[in-house]
Amino acid sequence: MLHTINKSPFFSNNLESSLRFAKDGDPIMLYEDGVYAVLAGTKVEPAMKDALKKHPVYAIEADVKARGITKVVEGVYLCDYSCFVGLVEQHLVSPWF
Amino acid sequence: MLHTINKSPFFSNNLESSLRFAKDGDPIMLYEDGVYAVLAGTKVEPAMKDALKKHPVYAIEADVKARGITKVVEGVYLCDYSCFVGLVEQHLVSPWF
Amino acid sequence: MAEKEKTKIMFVMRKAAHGSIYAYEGLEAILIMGAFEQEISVAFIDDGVFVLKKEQDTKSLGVKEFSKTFRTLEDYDITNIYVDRESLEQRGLSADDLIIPVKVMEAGEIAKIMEGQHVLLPF
Amino acid sequence: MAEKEKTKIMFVMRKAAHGSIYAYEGLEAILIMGAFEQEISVAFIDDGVFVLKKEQDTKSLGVKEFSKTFRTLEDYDITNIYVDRESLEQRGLSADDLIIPVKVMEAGEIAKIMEGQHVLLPF
Amino acid sequence: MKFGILIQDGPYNHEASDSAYNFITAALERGHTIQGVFFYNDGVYNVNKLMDPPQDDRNISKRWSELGAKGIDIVVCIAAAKRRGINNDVIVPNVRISGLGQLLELAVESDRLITFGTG
Amino acid sequence: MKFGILIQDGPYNHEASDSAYNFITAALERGHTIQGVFFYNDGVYNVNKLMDPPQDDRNISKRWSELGAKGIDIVVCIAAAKRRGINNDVIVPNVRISGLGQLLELAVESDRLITFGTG
Repeated sequence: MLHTINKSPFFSNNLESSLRFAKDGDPIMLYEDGVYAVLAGTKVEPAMKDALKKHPVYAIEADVKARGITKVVEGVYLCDYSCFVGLVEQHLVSPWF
Repeated sequence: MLHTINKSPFFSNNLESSLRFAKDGDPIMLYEDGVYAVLAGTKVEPAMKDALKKHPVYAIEADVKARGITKVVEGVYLCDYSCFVGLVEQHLVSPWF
Repeated sequence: MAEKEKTKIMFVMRKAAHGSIYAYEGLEAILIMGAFEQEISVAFIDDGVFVLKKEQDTKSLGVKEFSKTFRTLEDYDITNIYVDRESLEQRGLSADDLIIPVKVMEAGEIAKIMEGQHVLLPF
Repeated sequence: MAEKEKTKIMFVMRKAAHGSIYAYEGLEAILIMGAFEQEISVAFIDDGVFVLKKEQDTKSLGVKEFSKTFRTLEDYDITNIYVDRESLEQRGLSADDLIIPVKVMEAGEIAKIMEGQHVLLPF
Repeated sequence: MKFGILIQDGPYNHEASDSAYNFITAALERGHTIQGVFFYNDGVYNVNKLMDPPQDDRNISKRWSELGAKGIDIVVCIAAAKRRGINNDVIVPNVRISGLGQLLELAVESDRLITFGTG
Repeated sequence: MKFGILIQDGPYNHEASDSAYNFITAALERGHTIQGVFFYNDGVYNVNKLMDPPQDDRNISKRWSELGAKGIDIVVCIAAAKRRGINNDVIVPNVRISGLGQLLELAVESDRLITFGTG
């Protein structure tokens, strides 16, 4: 199952909820304001690092760049919409708005 | 300053933020999904009780009833829109969406 | 489509009632889809559990009280209704507080059922 | 209104950029209001601090990059720009990461300035 | 007192529009003046006259038009409206489309301005 | 593969509509079929032909109409649309208004259905 998250983790609990339901190995796709979760050095970073131990984490690069995020938590894959589509080819999608 | 909060405290950090900026004595008005904060017995209740030590807390009764909230944290004033208007007569309004 | 297998569709309800229209329009979609011969289930997670809270009284608010309509899901043979235990507990609620009978389950169990679906629809 | 005191209006920016339009339409409102002779200030709180993050590059996203437009606030004599210290710190940012000079302050200090306003506009 | 009302969110989807309406009704009952209502952001959707809700539901645009008929100045932001496909052809009677300067004027002329929205 | 797309949020106000469009473009480039796009909730605002954004901005309804012209079935939920004032008089060409049954059909006929929205 692919979990997609598009809200800022500083504002909403959606990332947290998705991680509660994701099983080990499930990929996580961050896009829109969800990409703020990949900024390094924030209070969310520890949760992100924990998530990375269990899940491949992807973030849409266009969203990351648009927000001026230059320091990215190590291990996150920056990718484009073609990569997003590729993940959807392989997984059922669970969106967490 | 009157702080107005309309989002569920289980979903967003708005109530938390407002409390960080509210000074002792500032009234808090909960309406729309914000009224879920007054439900007794939840994980939010301790924060609500702390808030009640420093602030008069109001909740729109029509919103409380609509959501089937029958057990209300002690000390919260249930009130109507006329009471809301009354508070706005006396205070500058700081909305926390 | 008589020879085809039924399509499994799960509605994932995570929004509270009345503050936004998602739960209500989600219910409208459930009712329509229930009328066709597919396999519909519904999971209530996070603030979605509030949608099923008993004793909702919207008279003074002036909007529709639709929680009772969930009772009709049975008529459509929609009986796979799952509620996340942790979401309930964080909100001080138990199955007794809900307007219809539900299966209270751990997140991991609900996740397993999710994985068996063809489509997940968030509301 | 020549004889009247200036009206103090503070924009309270709490939304991140690009995921929603609030920050952008908020900026549009600031610029219009800045053209009149009132006393405009802006506070950046919570995700609002992200709006001022340096190095935003929206080319591949295909939407407007408007953070640079905040630099023009000076031309409208809008120099009272406050940023909540805790919001910055939780996001691993400091004043150096922001595209314009700001006054980094504690929540309590910003709240005091809020209290002196005639109107608070949330975006 | 003179109240100004700013509405930032659309009808039905969120409760903001209903809350604003309830607030206005209560303010009028307490003898206050509504100096004006300004629709910004998705709020501009509130005045679409093509709205056709189920019969047992409230008609939100009609409600705003009725307030306008009572003499309350109801203004829709032109920039926000154009972007979202709201123009003079589709707005209810007794509301008008104008610029953001009107929001400033409302802020200046009201004793209090209160915002309803969702964000 | 055949993809179905459900869009629950309006244009401009949130990024959902843009994300859906970017996803569709990438899916087509990878050789997939878009079985259909269904607009529900505030998503129905996406197809308003009266949209008139600033010249340097994207025209979102036009974009959907162009996808429709390429033969992609673009459907707007009638119940959600009526409530919000979207009808046949104001929708862009190459999209159609229909019932929620179409969403079910899209779910059944697509290999994957993915939802874009904000909530």
